[in-house]
This record gives sequence, structure tokens and C-alpha cells, in this order.
Amino acid sequence: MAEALVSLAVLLAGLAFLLALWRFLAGPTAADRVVAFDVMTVIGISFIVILALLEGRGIYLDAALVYALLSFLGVIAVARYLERGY
Amino acid sequence: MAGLLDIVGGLLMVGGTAFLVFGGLGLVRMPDLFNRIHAGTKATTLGTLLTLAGAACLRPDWGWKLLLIAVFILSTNPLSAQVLARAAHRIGAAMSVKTRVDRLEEDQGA
Amino acid sequence: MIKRVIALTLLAGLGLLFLGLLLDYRPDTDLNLSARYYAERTAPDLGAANIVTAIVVTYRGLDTLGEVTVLFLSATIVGLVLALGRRRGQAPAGLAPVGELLTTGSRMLTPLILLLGAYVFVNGHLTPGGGFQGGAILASGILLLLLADPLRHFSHGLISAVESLAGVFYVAIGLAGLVWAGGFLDNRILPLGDLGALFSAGAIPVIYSLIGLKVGAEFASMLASLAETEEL
Amino acid sequence: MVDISLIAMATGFVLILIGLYGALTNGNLLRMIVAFTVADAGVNLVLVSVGYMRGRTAPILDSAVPAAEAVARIIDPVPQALVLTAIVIGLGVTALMLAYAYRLYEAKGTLDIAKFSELKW
Amino acid sequence: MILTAMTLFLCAAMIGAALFAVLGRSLPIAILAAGLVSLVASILFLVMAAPDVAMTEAAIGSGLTTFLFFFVLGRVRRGEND
Amino acid sequence: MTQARHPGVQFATLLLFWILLNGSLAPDVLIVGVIAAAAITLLLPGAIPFFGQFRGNRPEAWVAAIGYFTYFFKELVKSNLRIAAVVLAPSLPVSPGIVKVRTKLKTPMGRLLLANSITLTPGTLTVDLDGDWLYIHWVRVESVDIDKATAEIVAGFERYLEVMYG
Repeated sequence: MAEALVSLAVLLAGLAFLLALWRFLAGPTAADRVVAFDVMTVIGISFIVILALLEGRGIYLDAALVYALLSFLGVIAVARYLERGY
Repeated sequence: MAGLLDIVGGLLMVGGTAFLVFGGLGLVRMPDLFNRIHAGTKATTLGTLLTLAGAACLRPDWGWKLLLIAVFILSTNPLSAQVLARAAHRIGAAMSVKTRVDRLEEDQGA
Repeated sequence: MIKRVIALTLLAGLGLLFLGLLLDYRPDTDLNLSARYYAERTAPDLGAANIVTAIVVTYRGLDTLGEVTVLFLSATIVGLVLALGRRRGQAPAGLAPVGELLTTGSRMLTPLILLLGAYVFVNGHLTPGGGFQGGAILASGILLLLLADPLRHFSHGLISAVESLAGVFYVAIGLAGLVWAGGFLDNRILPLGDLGALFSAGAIPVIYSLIGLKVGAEFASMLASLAETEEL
Repeated sequence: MVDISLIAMATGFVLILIGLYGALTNGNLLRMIVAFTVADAGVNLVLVSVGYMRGRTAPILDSAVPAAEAVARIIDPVPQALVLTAIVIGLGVTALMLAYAYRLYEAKGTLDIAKFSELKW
Repeated sequence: MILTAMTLFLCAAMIGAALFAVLGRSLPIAILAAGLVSLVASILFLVMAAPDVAMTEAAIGSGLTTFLFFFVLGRVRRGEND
Repeated sequence: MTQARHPGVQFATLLLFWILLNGSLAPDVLIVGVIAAAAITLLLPGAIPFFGQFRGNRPEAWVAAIGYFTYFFKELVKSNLRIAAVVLAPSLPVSPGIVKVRTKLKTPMGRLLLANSITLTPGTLTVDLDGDWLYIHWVRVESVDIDKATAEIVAGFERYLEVMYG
């Protein structure tokens, strides 16, 4: 039962990733793409957690930890570029 | 009783990823950048939190690390959204025609 | 146009080569000899739970020393190249000010990022990660400081002191392995301890922490020399 | 069912080709560096996929994979150790290339390699 | 089974992002697409049971690479405005 | 803006996070954690600890903290349901705008938490924070009047945060 639900979760996360990817490819401005990029990183964290569950290895969570703490740096770097911060 | 916890965990994960889908849908359907940031930030934050909670139900021994991931997401996600929204406003990102009022623009123009 | 045709021809050849490789490739079903050796001997010989770390730090420790040196050289060259074109006395005009929230957020999150980096390289022998990842995370913490304050001045003295001290101790531990254990960078100069404890695997955590500090300092010096291409 | 490592290897090869195509045909230095990073990711992907074996898990011993079962349960750790450092070195190389590109831009006022005329004859 | 499906999906997304990075018209968008390639690559490394490599890619691709590119791009843009 | 330093709180916070990261209380973990936390505390004197400026010495602050988290998670769920409703509606019922509201909070941490909470609650997104003024992007603008909008958006969180951080 739980297995089937987790598989369904993978499919839903993949669908969300696909929607965000569509926004990334469609644009229209760079800022829209940055939003889509941010969303995809967070979906990536979910992917990593689900993978850890599927494989049964808790050590995979460390990668999710790194993304959770560092993914906003990329967004801030782009945002500061857009507003001419450096 | 472990079976019940498993099912609750699975349901939480499905619910969380469903919110992720709503976020993605919002990203696609919303009319302008700021509304997209809304959909993206809120939906992914809660979606990921629910996914983490589901994982914690399925594997209670991972609880502390999942809690840390949740704390980090809660503190970084809104921050990046805010910085991006500020930058977008400063460069004059196009706003939807439905926009009724823009007090920040008025104050900066003054 | 002619350039594009030549490029496409080259790539077509390369693609055929790749296709041949791909079609001939049969995934292994069992570990090959060296991998089997590492899988069997790492835990009893070196006491490290993460076999990748054991390979990077001990079995192929000399290569890692070389890689750290390559990084050091590239950081130095970045600094030199950028120092040549440094423009003095020009205040960058029209820089967007940093919002208060980003400033507060960076003051809150930088210590956490540095702590995560320390966790990653101290636990290199138990969990995924190690000196290279931890060093990159440390440098990301420095990057957050830089993003929150683009005109911040970093202490080059501190960065290069950390860098060279870590390097000196790294080589010293390697030489100690030559004297008191089986060879250069042998980790058995310290007791192996229990598999899975933080203080285990001999000198591996120490070496990887030093690598982490060194890599972090190298990336930080790259960032600092980029940020200081314009001096006020 | 196609093996995961074959899919990933094919993707890696395609990425190398895409990256090389971009690096060869673009005139802008920064674009060439972007294409280079794409090719870099492709190479890393190919190397990791060589080490993967179906049904096995990561070469890290813990309660899920005790040391006694390691030989039967883990995948080849050597390619991972190689790629690990390759990624970090890749960032160093990227930073170096960007520093050179920036210096070239400051010296010549352009990033277009077609305008760097000293090297032509 | 679910892993294979995930791999196929991620590989397709990765090739799309790579094409976008190389052929896209605007440079900032190309850099963002390269960041996307790095994100997907990191998840793929994890699928292929290489958490160490995935973590390296996460630590480096999430902030440092993007920042380096955009920093140089910002300086070039400032030079063109002068 | 108070610039009070809290090295003790910073050290304790980092040590707490270290223990959570390692998930163990073994003596060797604690020794390394103390070294790492002390080094980071010394290295970054300007940092604000995660729980810094929290008035932990007053009991009512703890009560307010519990109230804050309950309210926050309730609002987070509500905001997501609202987003889902908006996204699924074919007509996409939005009438966005940026309104200006006032905050009474003075400490940086309190203001950061307020802005982050507002970003995660129904239909609001902090765009800028300037002195006492917050600029909020609102998906469905209900009122452009400063006082009314303040009561609508800020008051719920400020009630708790004022006690917690001042």
C-alpha cells in the first residue's frame, strides 16, 4: 500500500517538474525562468527524499540537506545580477 | 500499528506532491511574474514539508535530519522569493493588466 | 558557415565512436578485481565506512594531493590575472542597494552554512561528502557574505594563512604516515577505532578536514579576487 | 527493460556532443565556457554510469549495508572517486577560464573571438 | 521499474536543458539552463547510487558556478554601459 | 536597529544544530561540535544567531512562540488551499496589486521572520522592506488603505512576534 502511494508521489513530483520545466522553456523573461528554476530545485529535494525512501538509505538525505541550504544562493545571485547589484 | 503509520506517511507524500503539482500549475497559469512567485514559493514550501513529514512517518529513525531539511527550507525559500520579487520590481517587470494598485512604484516615483 | 560544417563533421565522427562504445558496452554484473579488493579490505584495514573516501584519501592519496595542488595553482592564477586589470579609485556607480532582509538573512544563515560545511568534511569517512564538498560549502558561505555586501573586503591574510597551514599539516601527516605506518598518507598513524564512530578510521577525518579547509580557502580566495577587481 | 546505466551513458554522450558543438560554433567566449560546463557534466555522467550495477547500492557501509555483505551489495567505488575530484577541478578550471575571459574583455572591449585579430595570419 | 522511468524522464529533461543552454539566444538564460543541467545531473547521480558525487554537484552547481558566470556577465554589461 | 551581540546564544544554537545534524550525543561528536561552533562564533562576530534576540528569559515569549507556530502552520495550509483553488478555477480569479503596510517591530530577526511569514501566508508576498514600511504584493487586493491592510496582513503575526522579539 505504502509502496503504491510512494510510486504515485514520484509520478506527481515528475508532473510538477514537467510543468515547471515548461515555464522555464517558455519564459518569457529571465526572472520567470529563475522562478521556475527555484521551483525545480525544491522539487529536486522531494525527489531526493523519495529516492532515499525507495533505496532505504538514510545517507542520501545529506544531498537534500545541501540543496535545502544552498539552493537559494543561485536565485539570489541571479536576482542581484538582474537588479545590477554587482 | 506500523501499517497505519505507513499509510499515513504515503498519503502525506501524495498530498505533498499534489501541492507541488498545484505549484507547477500555478507557475504555468498565473498571468505575471509576481503571481508566479506566489504560486511557486507557497506551494513548493508546503509540498516539500508534507513530503518530508510523510518520509518521517515511513522512516521515523530519519526524523531529525528531515526536521533539519524542513527548517532550512522554511528559512531559505521565502528569502529567495523576496529577493527575487524585489529585484523584479526594481527592473520594472511587467505586471498583469489586472493589477489594481502599486504603492511601491508610487513611493519610488515620488 | 564552413566552420559549422567542419564542426558538424567532427562531431558526427565522434558520435559514431560513442555509438560504437555504447553498443559494445555490457554492464558488469559483479565487481572487478580492484573494486572487490576495496570493498573487502577497506573496513578491516582502514576502518572507514565510506569506501569512496577511503579511496580518495588513502588508496589514491597522492592523486588527491596533486588535485589540491591544481586547485591551489588555479586559484593563484585567477588572483594574478585579475590583479593585472584592477581598476583603482572608481566607485561603481548605480549599484542597487542590498535589501535589509537579505542582510539579516545572510547574518542568520552564514553560520549555518559554515556549520554544514564543517559537518560534511568532518564526517567524510561515515556519510557521503568530505573535504571537497565541505570546502565548496564553506566557500558558498563566503559567497553569501559577498552577495549580501558586494563591497565587503575579505582578509587575504586570513584566507592564505588557513590555506597554507592546512597544506603544511596535510603534507606533515603524509610524511608521518611514511615514518610511523606503511607509507605516504597512510592513515594508520592514529588508532582505527570502531567502524561508524566519529573518531575512527585513523587519520582520515583529520586529513579530510584539512583538505576541506584548504579547498574552502582556495575557492574563497578566487571569490575574493573576483570581488576585488575594483578597489575603492 | 533497458538498463539505467545505458540510458545515462547515452545521455552523457549526447551531452558531450551538444557541449562540443556549442563550444566549436559559438563566437562568444562566455557562451563557449557555458557549453564547456555542459560537456563537463556529460563526461561525469558517463564515468559514473560505468560504475553502476543494477540492484546494488552506494559504497558506504552503515546499518543498511554491513561490512560482511559489502562485496555482494555495493557498486564500483573507483569511478565515483574519480568524478568527485573531477567536478571540483572543473569548477577551478571554469573559474580560471572566466578570469581569462574577463581580462580579455577588459583588454579588448569585446568577448567575440572573431574580433581578436592578433592570432590570425 | 520506477527508477527506470525516473531516469528516462530526467535524461530527457537534461538533454532539453542542454540544448537550451547551447542554442538559446540570450546568455543569462543559457547560464540558467546550464545550472538546470547540473541540478538534473545531481539527481541522476543519486539514482545511480553515487551520493558522494551527487553532493559534490549539489554543493558546486547550486551557488558557486552560477555566481561566477553572472558576476563576469554583470561586469561585462557594466562595461558596455559606460 | 540594535546591534547587540550574542556570542553565547550563537554558540548554543550552532551546537544544537550540530547535534541535530549528527543525530547523536556521543562524546567525540560533542568535542568536535564545540570546536566547530566556537570557531564559527569567533570568525563571524556580526552574525545573528538563529534564535538570537528571542526573549527567552520571559515566559510569555515561549507561550507566544507556540501560538506563533500554530498560527503559522494554519495559515500556510490555508494559503496553499487558496492557491490550489485559484489555480484550478478556469477564470483565474486574481486582482493583484502592491499595497503598503506598517510594522512596529524593531529587531532585525523579528522583521525577517515577519517578512518570511507574510510571504508564506494566503495571497501575500513581501516585495520590499523599508524602515517601518512593508510593501506587499497581494493576489486579491481587498483594501488599499494602509491601516486596513495592516490589520488584514500584518496584525496576526505581529501580535506574537512583538512579544517574542519586541
